[in-house]
Amino acid sequence: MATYSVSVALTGSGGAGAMTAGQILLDSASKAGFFGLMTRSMGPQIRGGEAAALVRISSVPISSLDDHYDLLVAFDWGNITRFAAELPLSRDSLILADPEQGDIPEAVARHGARVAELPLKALAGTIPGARANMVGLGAVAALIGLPIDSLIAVLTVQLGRKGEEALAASTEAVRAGARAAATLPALPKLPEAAPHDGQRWNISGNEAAGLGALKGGIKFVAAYPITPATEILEWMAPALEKTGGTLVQAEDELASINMVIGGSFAGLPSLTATSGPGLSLMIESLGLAVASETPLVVIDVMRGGPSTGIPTKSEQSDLNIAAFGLHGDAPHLVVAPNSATDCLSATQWSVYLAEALQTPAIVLSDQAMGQSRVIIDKPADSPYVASRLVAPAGDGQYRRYALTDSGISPMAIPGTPGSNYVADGLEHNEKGTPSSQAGDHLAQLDKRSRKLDSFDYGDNWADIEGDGDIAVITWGSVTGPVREALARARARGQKVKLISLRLILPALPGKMEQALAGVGRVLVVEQTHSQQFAKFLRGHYTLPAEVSVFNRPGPLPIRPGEILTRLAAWE
Amino acid sequence: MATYSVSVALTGSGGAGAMTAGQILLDSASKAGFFGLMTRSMGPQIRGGEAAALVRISSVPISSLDDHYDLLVAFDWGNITRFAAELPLSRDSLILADPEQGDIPEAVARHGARVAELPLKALAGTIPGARANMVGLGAVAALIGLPIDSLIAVLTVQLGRKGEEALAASTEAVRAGARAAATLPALPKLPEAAPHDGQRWNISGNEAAGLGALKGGIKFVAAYPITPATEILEWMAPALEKTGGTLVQAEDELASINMVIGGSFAGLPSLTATSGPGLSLMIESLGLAVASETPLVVIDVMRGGPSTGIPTKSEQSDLNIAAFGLHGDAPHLVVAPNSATDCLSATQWSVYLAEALQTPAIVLSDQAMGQSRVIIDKPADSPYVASRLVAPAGDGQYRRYALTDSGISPMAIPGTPGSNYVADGLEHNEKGTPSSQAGDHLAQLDKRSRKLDSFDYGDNWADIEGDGDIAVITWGSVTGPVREALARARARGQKVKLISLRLILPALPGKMEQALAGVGRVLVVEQTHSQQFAKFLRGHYTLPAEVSVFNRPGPLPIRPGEILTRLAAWE
Amino acid sequence: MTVQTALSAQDFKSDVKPIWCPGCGDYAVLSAMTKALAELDVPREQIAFISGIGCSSRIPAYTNVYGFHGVHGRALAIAAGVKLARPDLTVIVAGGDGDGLSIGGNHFLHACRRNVDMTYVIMDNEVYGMTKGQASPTTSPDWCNSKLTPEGTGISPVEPVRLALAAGANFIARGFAGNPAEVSRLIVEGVRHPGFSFIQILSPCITYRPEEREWRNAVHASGEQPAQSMTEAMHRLASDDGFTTGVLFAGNRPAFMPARAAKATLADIERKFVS
Amino acid sequence: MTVQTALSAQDFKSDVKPIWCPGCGDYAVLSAMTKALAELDVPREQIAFISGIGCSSRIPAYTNVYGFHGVHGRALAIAAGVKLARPDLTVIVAGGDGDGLSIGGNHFLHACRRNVDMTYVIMDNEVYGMTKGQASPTTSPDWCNSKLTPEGTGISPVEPVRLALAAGANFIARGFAGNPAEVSRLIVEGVRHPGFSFIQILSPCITYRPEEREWRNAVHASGEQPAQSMTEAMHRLASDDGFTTGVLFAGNRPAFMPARAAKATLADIERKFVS
Ligand SMILES: Cc1ncc(C[n+]2csc(CCOP(=O)(O)OP(=O)(O)O)c2C)c(N)n1
Ligand SMILES: Cc1ncc(C[n+]2csc(CCOP(=O)(O)OP(=O)(O)O)c2C)c(N)n1
Ligand code: SF4
Ligand code: SF4
Ligand SMILES: [Mg+2]
Ligand SMILES: [Mg+2]
Repeated sequence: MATYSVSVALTGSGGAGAMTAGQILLDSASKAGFFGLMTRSMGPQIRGGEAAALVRISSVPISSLDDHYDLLVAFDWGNITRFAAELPLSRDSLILADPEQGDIPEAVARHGARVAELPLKALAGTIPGARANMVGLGAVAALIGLPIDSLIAVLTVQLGRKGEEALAASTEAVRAGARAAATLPALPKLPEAAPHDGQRWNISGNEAAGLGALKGGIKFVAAYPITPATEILEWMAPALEKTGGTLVQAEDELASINMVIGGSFAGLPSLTATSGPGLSLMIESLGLAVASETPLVVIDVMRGGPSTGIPTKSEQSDLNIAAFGLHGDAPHLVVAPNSATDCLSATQWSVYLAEALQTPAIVLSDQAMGQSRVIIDKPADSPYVASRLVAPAGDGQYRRYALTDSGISPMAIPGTPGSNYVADGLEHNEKGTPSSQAGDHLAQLDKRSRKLDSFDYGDNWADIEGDGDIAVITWGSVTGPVREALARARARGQKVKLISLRLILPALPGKMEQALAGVGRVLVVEQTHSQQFAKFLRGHYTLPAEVSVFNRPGPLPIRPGEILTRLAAWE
Repeated sequence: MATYSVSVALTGSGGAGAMTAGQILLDSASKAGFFGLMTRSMGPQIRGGEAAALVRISSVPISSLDDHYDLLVAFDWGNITRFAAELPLSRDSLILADPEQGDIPEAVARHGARVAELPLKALAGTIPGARANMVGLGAVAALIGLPIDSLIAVLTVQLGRKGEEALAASTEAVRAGARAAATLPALPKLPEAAPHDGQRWNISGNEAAGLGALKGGIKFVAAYPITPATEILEWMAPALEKTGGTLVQAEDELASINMVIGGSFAGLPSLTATSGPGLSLMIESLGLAVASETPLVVIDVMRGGPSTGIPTKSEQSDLNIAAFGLHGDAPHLVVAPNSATDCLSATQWSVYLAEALQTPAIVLSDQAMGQSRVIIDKPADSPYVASRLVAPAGDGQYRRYALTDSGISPMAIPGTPGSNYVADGLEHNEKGTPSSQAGDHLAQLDKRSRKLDSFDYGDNWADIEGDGDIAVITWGSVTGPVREALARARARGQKVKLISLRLILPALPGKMEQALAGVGRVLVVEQTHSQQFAKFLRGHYTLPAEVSVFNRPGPLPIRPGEILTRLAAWE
Repeated sequence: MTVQTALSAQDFKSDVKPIWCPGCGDYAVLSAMTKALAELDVPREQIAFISGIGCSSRIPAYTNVYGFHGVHGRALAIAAGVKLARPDLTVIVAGGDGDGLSIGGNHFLHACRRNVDMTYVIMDNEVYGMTKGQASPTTSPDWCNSKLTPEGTGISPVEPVRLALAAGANFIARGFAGNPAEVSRLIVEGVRHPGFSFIQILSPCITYRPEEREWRNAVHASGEQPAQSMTEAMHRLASDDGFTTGVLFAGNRPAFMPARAAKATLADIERKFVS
Repeated sequence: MTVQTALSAQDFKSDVKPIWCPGCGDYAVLSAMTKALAELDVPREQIAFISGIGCSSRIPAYTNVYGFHGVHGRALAIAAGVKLARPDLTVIVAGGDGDGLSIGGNHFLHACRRNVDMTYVIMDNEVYGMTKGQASPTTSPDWCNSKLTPEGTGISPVEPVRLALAAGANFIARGFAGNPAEVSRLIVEGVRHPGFSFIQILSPCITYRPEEREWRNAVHASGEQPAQSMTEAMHRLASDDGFTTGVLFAGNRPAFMPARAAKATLADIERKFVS
């Protein structure tokens, strides 16, 4: 019995090593030639506390969790009820439990999955220096058909520093687990991995966003830590330092966004990263960037809201603030990567767009993408690199906000003689001198919207796949499960189109009209409570008469099967 | 030749006394039994600088400027080109200019209005202690048919303190102006004012908002000054002090909104007032008020945006941030008064709603309403007074966020024994204990939207007037000109309906459906550049197939005639 | 009115389990706080305990009084609103060095000078615990264990008590979580002192700053009576090493509290609009 | 590269007409500033002049250099970004007491301690001019002419130089708009001093605080050399009357400036992701 992917949940209290095991599992899958994806579910404790590593291994590239876990390994039951809802199982799933840890809690048992007992701790006890999580790992590998050698290879690299003994203990534990698994009920197994030439990468969405920023040309970052965006900054700090850029930790988000404005005004492509609460604090100054036409990028890694909300869980509910949070008429860019991998290219593109259009770009990532780690083919190089239209040395008559056809005016960088000007958030005339005249206001409002509306975004504005009378319109990390659902729908003969919007703002009604040609029914899928995306679509686009919305707030991920059910109703 | 209203623009440099003259003109009109409205147009200077007092006097209540000014009196030409666009004239209009001040600038002359010269300054020079603005005022009164006695009566009160001589000089100047006017071309004249019993009020929109707040039960205000909202606070500070409330000037808007949250948590109905830039800074903490279910009111007196924008001019472009500015799914109230008078009742209603629904209410006023001064019949008393559902003393098992049918949970006020709880912006369970569980999140999100969606807002949600196949949907201060346009359209036989939305959020699709029954075409009128209101309507309501939008950003007010033109196209 | 018998420290503890790491200094601050509340003998319902966001800022939920766990950095502003609206309440504020001195620095400044009667406790661990170990304004410039500032911040730390004094705080003290009895006493004194009382409590983060366990060897009690004039306090603090515990300053500025007696009715006020 | 001959103060003035009231102290500050810029002899294009919002904050537009008129209270943050991104630029920041000490207080605090090389001028008129006369953090508690605080604020004013010192500013001076020659000299010294230089300039608002004309009788030059240690400065400022002009403190902390030499390529960095 083979399958193209298996999903494994490893859970336990803090210290049980579920996270370590998950990490090694993912690395081993990569070593063995598979693709993969790992997300984490953590408790509110800073250290310790219950945790789950959620790993999916696949013979094809994936960017979605599966409908349920094929295998759940519990090192102990800790406070698992707190997130049992995030661990769907089917009747075919297998729960692997250590009998020493007591009964399976009802919240887990209720799915009616098969159960197998394995004395993980006791087995580890028989090997000096070994830990139960390694025994579990061995069992997992054997059950899903992952070569034990790939595990050992990863352990060898990782435990290299810790010395022979540690390695020997872990290796032995893994082998013991694998042996023990022989007596357990069978699971569908991974096929042999296809041979491949190209490089494979192991990268998280947050790292990918950081890399995309650097590849786009970012040289200056000012930021304030916040979950789940901090890792972007933690990755970028040393990377910038090495490549000749600067990252500064600001006193708060009001400072970080304004430092970024300063850095960009001074000539460097500049960026900050934050999450909902921080984005809220940046709102006023984002308006300043719009009015003063200062390019910059803000990555918002969305988490559960409103307010402090659920800092460690994902949701798409910052769409509203990102698109409409600014006071006044303040056209700007909103770009949404639609997978952990796309965090790289979408962020890179955003840097390019912000610089080309001299306006802020908000990149809407989320916890599910940002903190998931994927095994992917090395991403192709992208041509998008910051390139600002700069003004040459002048004669003192420089018009910073000149009314050009494109709406884009050459921007003088300090140091350029004779083109000095004063950037202003007050409405102004072409020179930048404050003006409250109706004519100047209208001209500058027109210019600032014209430059966004008339720019050529090419095909990047959306991922459009397939054809049919039905289109699923979605965005962001929910694209993963939608894509997988559509693949399944097509496999059973339904004709469906995917429209995953990468460019949220500006809206491009012409392109959407084209994309919707021949589409009679639309299913909108999003992870919010108030249908923010569907309302946004209705407000900005002409949709077919029949629109249905599948929305749910976080933290429960939207699963391919749930989407499939909605599509089936239209069959 | 009589008319029901006349419009007069009085302009001059700082110190020329245009504002004083306008004020006296309005007061005199009231004294004579007329209704009236006065707005101001000011230059960017803090003191001095060009200014215009724009006065409309009418025999019926009004809340709109007219299409153009019947009379423009220029004490001098100063920098009038800076706001000449705000002074539309017709060929029938009369420009009254002092020949001593030089030629009429092209920006004013281009309308082809009639011109009359009057040596205002020279005439004033003949009367010891007299000023040109008083001479002008006398001429205006004579030209438009305002009894000179009413002017003298107002001057007598106002100059009482300054002594006999000052009064005599002004009186004499006014009379001289009136005499001189006899030789000038005629203008349509006001009819005799209808006798009336009731009280008349002279109040600005900002004062009305302050009064509405007090009548609604506001007892605590924390705020930071900002144009054009400061006058609400300046009116409220002494009023609260006298009536046993408190107003505190905070260090910034982050502090003011949080002080207001604290005041409300502690049990007092609390409010702050600000404008776009300040509202931007309050966004994060408004989300806290939503999540912690702390009632409060924020009045946003909108000005030109984005960013610092045009602080002294009006626009409706904060609709987006008010409705969608919060991160996460954060249902709250957005209420928009639709006239200076309605600033009173809409604000009072907002206090009531915020308290009843334990959520923040944003009141969207604007500079045009807030800083205009109107003569109106004394407003009727409104029944809406803050009344919060409070929790009684308890036994330590208090559930602050209990899941009730209405979504409203009794709120314990500090001091209530046995019902203490910790309010939280983290997602929480019914007790208020932080929770990241999907079930708690969904339950609380449902509850927070349910309480808004299921509340009975009665008829206040919109002003609906007239009937017909065509509806004009509008909001806020633009309602004034729309109302007047519709009255004219009806007078010429067109059947048109007015829908002026007072409750922006929550949207009430059921009520709108009823209001739109039988309507085939909709004209949306709003004062923004990006059609924020029209997009909002499309996103939240089902509109007829034919929707047309008339939008323009500030600072040029939308005039009744412009709306009429659009309606005529549909005739 | 309910008749209340004297409450014990235990009565001021809630049954919510702290999310804190085993060994975190904040547990001792919690104990000291509940002990102080018991000693102060204020009814539970008369206490409002306000905080921001951070490990330390979770403390109100672990006590059994009215509380508000607000957003990051704004606790002092909420607290000012509470006290100005309800002068009868005893208002206590607590939070971290990041919450209070980085993002919340402006409110700290203005709370000191506004001098509303409340007590503010900073649980200073010289790090952002909640976000997993970044430098705070009190972190020394050469601490290199944050990925965000791998070479150290290179920035002089803020000395909270000195800042409080310059900004106008009316009572200034320092305690150490390793000496909860003293902390408890400082809180009691701070609450009893009129106006804005500031207490810095050195509270080790054993997860991200395990070396802070050594603070126990560095702290030393102030031998002196609290300074009573600002000048005297400035002179003394000029040579402070950051580890002197005790009450460092006890000023005598009157607390800020606007009068609130009604002298007129709304009808009186409305009369001004009659034209 | 352009060859520049020495520029005069006039060369640093723009042709934008100030919106200031006739007689406002800010005119003198503008003159002092352009004079200082001329004396500093930095090319116009190498100067970035940053401000917030307020009457005083309008000043960059009246000069002939690169400038940024930002939002209320955030000038110092923009300036830090400019200087960190472009260490070659001379960065000057100016604004009001409300902009810098009320809404902008937190950035002031952190700019002082971060010690990025720039010069910050507060044009202190003890009032919000732009919004027509409300109390600022430097307003005395008994000033009753604001409608917002008709009984006075009742709050102790902040002493900006004392706060700057406690927060860690590296150069502290005070000037008076009535003595533009001294102001000009202070600006020159401030710009030349490495790190964060703070200059408070008493600049009367003749519209809302006409009594400030009397400041000319209160100011007096400091007879002493600038204090060079923080302790010495603290002692001196403890007895300052708020009207001593001159350089009050000149410290020697090195300016903050992260290194920026590239040691690796992006390809090197990417290699870490290969699995
Ligand atoms: C506006 C905003 N920015 C950032 C964060 C993320 N955040 C949460 S707690 C914290 C700092 C905590 O440090 P501290 O106040 O010292 O408390 P500790 O955890 O050390 O007790 C930060 C940056 C947030 N919640 N809100
Ligand atoms: C966020 C925000 N809040 C409030 C304002 C309104 N505002 C403009 S200038 C100002 C204060 C000005 O005072 P100060 O900084 O002392 O400058 P001055 O006018 O006295 O020179 C205020 C409150 C604003 N522009 N933005
Ligand atoms: S991370 Fe540090 S401060 Fe936070 S709970 Fe753990 S030990 Fe305490
Ligand atoms: S209001 Fe005051 S500070 Fe502003 S320009 Fe006038 S005098 Fe100067
Ligand atoms: Mg801390
Ligand atoms: Mg000022």
